[in-house]
Amino acid sequence: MPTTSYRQALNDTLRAELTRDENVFLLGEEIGIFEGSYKITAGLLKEFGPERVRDTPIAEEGFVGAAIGAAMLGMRPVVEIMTLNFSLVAIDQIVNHAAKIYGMFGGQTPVPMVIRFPGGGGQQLAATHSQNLEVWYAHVPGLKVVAPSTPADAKALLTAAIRDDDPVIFLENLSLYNTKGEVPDGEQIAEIGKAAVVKEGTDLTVITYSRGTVIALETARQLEDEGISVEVVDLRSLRPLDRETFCASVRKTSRAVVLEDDWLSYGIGAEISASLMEGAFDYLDAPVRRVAAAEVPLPYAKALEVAALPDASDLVRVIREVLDDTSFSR
Amino acid sequence: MPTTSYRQALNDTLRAELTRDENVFLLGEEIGIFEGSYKITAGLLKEFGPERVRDTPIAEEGFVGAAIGAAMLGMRPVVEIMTLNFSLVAIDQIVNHAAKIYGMFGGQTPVPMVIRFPGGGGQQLAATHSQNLEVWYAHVPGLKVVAPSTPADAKALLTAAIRDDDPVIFLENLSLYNTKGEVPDGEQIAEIGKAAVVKEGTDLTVITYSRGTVIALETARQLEDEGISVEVVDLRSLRPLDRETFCASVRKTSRAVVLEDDWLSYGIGAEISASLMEGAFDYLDAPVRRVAAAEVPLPYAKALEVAALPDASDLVRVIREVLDDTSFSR
Amino acid sequence: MTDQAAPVTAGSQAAGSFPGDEPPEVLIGYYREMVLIRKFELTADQMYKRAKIGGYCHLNLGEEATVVGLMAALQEKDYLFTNYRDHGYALSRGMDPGRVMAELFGKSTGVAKGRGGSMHLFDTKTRMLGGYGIVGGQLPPATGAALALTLHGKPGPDAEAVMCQMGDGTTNIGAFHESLNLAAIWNLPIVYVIVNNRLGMGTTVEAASGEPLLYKRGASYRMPGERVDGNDVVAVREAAQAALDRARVDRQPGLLEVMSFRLRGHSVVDPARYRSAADVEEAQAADPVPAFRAQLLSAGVFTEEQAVQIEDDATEKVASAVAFADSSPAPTPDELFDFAYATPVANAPQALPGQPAAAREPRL
Amino acid sequence: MTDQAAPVTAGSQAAGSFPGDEPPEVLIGYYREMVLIRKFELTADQMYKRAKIGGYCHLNLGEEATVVGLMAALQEKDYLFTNYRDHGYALSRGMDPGRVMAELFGKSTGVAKGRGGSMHLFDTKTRMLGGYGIVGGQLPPATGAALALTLHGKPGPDAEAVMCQMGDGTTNIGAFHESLNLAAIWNLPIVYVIVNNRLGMGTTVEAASGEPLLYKRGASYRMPGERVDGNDVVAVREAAQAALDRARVDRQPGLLEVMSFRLRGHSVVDPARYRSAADVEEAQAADPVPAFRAQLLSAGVFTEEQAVQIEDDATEKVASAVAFADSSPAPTPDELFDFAYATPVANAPQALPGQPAAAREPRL
Ligand SMILES: Cc1ncc(C[n+]2csc(CCOP(=O)(O)OP(=O)(O)O)c2C)c(N)n1
Ligand SMILES: Cc1ncc(C[n+]2csc(CCOP(=O)(O)OP(=O)(O)O)c2C)c(N)n1
Ligand SMILES: [Mg+2]
Ligand SMILES: [Mg+2]
Repeated sequence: MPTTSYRQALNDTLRAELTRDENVFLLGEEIGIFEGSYKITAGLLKEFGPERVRDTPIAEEGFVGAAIGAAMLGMRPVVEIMTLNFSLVAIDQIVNHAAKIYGMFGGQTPVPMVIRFPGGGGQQLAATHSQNLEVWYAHVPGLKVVAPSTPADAKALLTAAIRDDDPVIFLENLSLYNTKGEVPDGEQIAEIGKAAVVKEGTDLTVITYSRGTVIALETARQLEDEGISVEVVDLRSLRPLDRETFCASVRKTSRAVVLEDDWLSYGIGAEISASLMEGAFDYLDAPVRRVAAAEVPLPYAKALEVAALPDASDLVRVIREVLDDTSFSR
Repeated sequence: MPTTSYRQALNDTLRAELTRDENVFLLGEEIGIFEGSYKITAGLLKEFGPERVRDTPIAEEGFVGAAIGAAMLGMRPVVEIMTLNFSLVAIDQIVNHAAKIYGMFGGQTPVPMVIRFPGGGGQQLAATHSQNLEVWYAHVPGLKVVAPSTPADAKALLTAAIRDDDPVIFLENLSLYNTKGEVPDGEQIAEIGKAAVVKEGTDLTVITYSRGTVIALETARQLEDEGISVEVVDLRSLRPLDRETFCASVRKTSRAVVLEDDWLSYGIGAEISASLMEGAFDYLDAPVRRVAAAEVPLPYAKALEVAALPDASDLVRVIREVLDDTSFSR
Repeated sequence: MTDQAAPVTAGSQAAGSFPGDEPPEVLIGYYREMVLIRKFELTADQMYKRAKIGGYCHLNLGEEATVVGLMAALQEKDYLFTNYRDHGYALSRGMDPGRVMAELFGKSTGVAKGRGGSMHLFDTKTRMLGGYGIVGGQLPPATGAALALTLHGKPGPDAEAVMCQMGDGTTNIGAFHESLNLAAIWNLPIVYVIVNNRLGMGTTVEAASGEPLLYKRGASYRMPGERVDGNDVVAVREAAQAALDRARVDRQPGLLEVMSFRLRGHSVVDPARYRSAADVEEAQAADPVPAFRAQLLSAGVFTEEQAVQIEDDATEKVASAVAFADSSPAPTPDELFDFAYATPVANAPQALPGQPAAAREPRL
Repeated sequence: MTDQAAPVTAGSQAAGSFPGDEPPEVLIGYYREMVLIRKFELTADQMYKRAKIGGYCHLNLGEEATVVGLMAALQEKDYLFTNYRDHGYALSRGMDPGRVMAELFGKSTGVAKGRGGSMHLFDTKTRMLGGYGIVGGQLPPATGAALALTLHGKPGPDAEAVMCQMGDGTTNIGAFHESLNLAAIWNLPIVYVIVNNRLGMGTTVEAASGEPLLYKRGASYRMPGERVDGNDVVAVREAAQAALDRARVDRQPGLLEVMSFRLRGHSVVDPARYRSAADVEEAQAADPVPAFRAQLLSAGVFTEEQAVQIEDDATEKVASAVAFADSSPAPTPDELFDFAYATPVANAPQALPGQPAAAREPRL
């Protein structure tokens, strides 16, 4: 299978969908002449012209809302917001409009649109440019929220998102853009709402998504050498949330750790832990643990940023604590 | 002790703080001539004049941000947003500015301000006007989030919020405004960050806040007659979250139910359950259960609205299920 | 209130224009619609008091000429977006009064199946794409609908266009600015209509807007702005039609300010104590329904008898709308998740309050 | 680029005004500041490449006359809010270059203790209340600061005022509209300054703004708008001072558009391939630093030797700024929660990654 980067997989998929369906169009700040803040749309303006790869002014509320209206008339807009952080100025359109229009008006008009943006810290972008607020969107009925961790999933989930008739929040991650992986040729359409066991294991389950999956897989491989068998569940979809997949995994392993880049309190991990409480309580040998970010506005200074964000060493430490706690022996 | 309504307690407290400190001022839509959408500011314009009770245009982002700037220069603005739902157009100012300015600039300038708004459904206001998104704010470091359930707490928490040097989200509830309760005379300052055991019990703990506390107390009294002793914890502060109080309660009762008006997935209850997983795992006789809203844009039609929102009968049913599950006998 | 009382400075018709060269059936049709709206709204007010209607309920009382004039300017193929003060638009746009009343009653036969209520009337057939309750919320989607039109079709006299209605208070929110700017730079076929009824809830235009001549705010986008007398149904239609034509043919978006009055409080529960007696009197003196009636009578367009007939017809129509709404079924709880998603997906939440999200599988 | 190339249509000084009647020491002072900014920015660029600076880093290269002219108009007691392109403002406002560089290096001695970085320079002493990274984000707080001034003090020539800087692209976002409107209806002592460097990131003003003569957008709020040549430091100062005076004395908020150029990419990592050779050439030809130098030389304000001395001084200052930043300590992880809250409260979160939120108490 050809190997490509997460960035390229996104670019290829946008190109394929623009080619396939003339109702698909892109809009966002600097996606045309500038080729995108993170170059996801490189080359597309030249190929498809300014009507289908539309540069917008700095007016997220306006252009996200415009995408909603275009979707109501049958178009399939794919909006880029430069980073999740800037979606806050558009959130009324996303949550009070895109997420509501289908249900609130009695199912008369779907809103087939995708809103893409990267989240994530770790680039020293400081407090207002490093947030992981996807849990906000994951909380909202009417939205679908997906978060691919590999180039292959980036392709298959973006294709699914574009062909879905509901508004889909498509969460990318700054630190994944340059990661590489195998991507199958030809049309690939993921099933939204399904998690995946991306590595099987027997001793403990790590549940995570996006950048966390990459860290978890590395960690799992490393622990494998020590005779610790870690199963990794990649959520892939934050709404709907595939509880059955991770509950089944934990019913098997009896131990669970959640890894996320988000702040600890009220983060994604809270819902995972609460769901395991409901779906795997009788199987748990130890409390589910959460590895998440320290609850501060993320500082610019590198040492502080590193201290605040979870990394592989935090995950390993917590896995060991859970294993020790349950008298695990190889 | 004098008895007063939740609405009147808020009105009295605003008056007292305006009188006490000339840096306190109010701003928001229709709080002056109109006396507030829900009449919380009735009479205050007449008493304090248009500079201190300032009507704004419909421009939540603008006036919330203006309050931030005024706070940076030493004023203590108390902003009213008509309902939580309209805070979405101002959320960038709240989360990317109010919550960041103290920490991101290295502690140079505090932002002493309060943002008051009611949340809550149940008034047939339909999908965009009935939301309980306080979990979003509760997730954000730099903010404090309080949610009084009684007139006395409304007074003591609002006083504390106004005198606090950080931005405080002050969550009211449409269905509480007319509720009455005893309110002590004289200055009352609550401790932000502290939950309260508002009813003691031995068999099961209900953890809740705002409107949920009223329902939980009613339910607890009702079950008392049947010989079921329910302890009720009113969170009062959603950020910081007083985990020790509710974990201690559950370590005693061994059973817990969370009640909230919020949507189930990624709601407040998720964090409570996850915290109990961490803090009371070894004491739990059954999984923590959550009673929360159905995950749909809240419909206007009464029968659907009632079906979607949790009520006392849902709470009673779930309490009984948990008790049965653990072979409870009186 | 200088700026709001200012004479109509623009618009295709002079203020007070006499509709003498209009075919009588057209004028009578307008009167019929105005009266229908008037009766519908008065009845909605009663029904609210009888608790048949819940939530928020905002009426078009006093705005009938504005509503009918605007709707007369639209062609069937055009799209309409409005704010929550939307009953009159729905009726004048051609929705069945029974289905509109049923929506207010929260019934399954309502135009939004009872899910939206008063603020959220919506009907794909008549191309009224909502009724929106967030102030300014309708502007970006309306702008996007106009964008879709440019991607679907060509400009010209037969092209489709979008009308986006809003209140005066709405011109102060960010979405107004962003939307008009997008329409301008993208040359979108859209007309933004400000129904200036002088008040937000209780806040006057002067208190809220740095430039209280609201039509002038088009200048920030090089967008032509006009003001027209909203109590003159034909003037409103003409001004709106001219703006819509520029939108269709030249892809020139426009801003139209229609000077109107709100006869009652902001919503049915607002006694409007903040209004001075003089302001109330001014609004009542300008009431477009009796004024238009008198105008048509004195011009001989219809007789007193015919007028009464029209009014009785309207009363009748509204009564049967109420009867229809009353006898319609309400949605039942098993339908709660019916419109959760347009494309079904795995693991979509279906839990009712108290049901766990994840199924417990007790260890054996 | 007609609109952007248009002659300066307003401003207190005609375009190209010769600063002949200014005291030489004032002019030399401006040159000194401009050169300091120039050297600082070139060094910041290098330091970024050496990975001493991380994150985003936006330079004022090409905007030196604009920055210095604006800062010269401010009095010590005034407040300043800017966007993330803020190094020059911080320096010209009087912050120590060492502490500014230390902030860029993420050191504890930085003006924001290393927490904010390049985009978030802040200093209560010099009353520069940030450096903000969200486009338009600084406008509402700046407006509120001006509101506070009206609650604290009286208007008059000695009153404090607020200057709020932004880029051209920022005029299209909702916060711009809402803020200017508030300032207008509340008569706030604030001057909004648009630094029009012709580009957002790669988007031109014409592509982004329905009215590309941005100063005209004040009209929506009856706010006087002016345009001035940003390469003329004295003209900038005069225009800003006049606007500030109206703000102080008449509580008349103002909008000032300063025509400038960005010599490099949007940020240090942007090669700006989207810019045409002609555009780049135009920007370079307008470079205010050599132009002002030549002007001062030919007017005999200083000699070549003095000029070189000033430039060497600046080089020296920047070098010691780097040395200071380099040798300063970085904040350590134990300080992570230091500025979590201004008022300490119970149960404030303190968990590091992997630490549980609630303490486990195992059952005995
Ligand atoms: C963003 C937002 N803020 C506040 C409100 C509450 N609100 C509803 S209607 C209204 C007044 C609107 O006035 P105007 O635009 O003039 O419309 P009118 O009611 O006069 O038709 C307000 C403040 C809201 N719905 N949305
Ligand atoms: C709300 C928001 N949207 C997008 C961005 C990304 N962004 C940063 S700077 C910029 C361009 C701003 O251009 P302009 O206002 O002209 O300022 P300049 O950089 O030219 O000084 C953009 C789009 C942002 N920071 N905030
Ligand atoms: Mg109005
Ligand atoms: Mg610019």
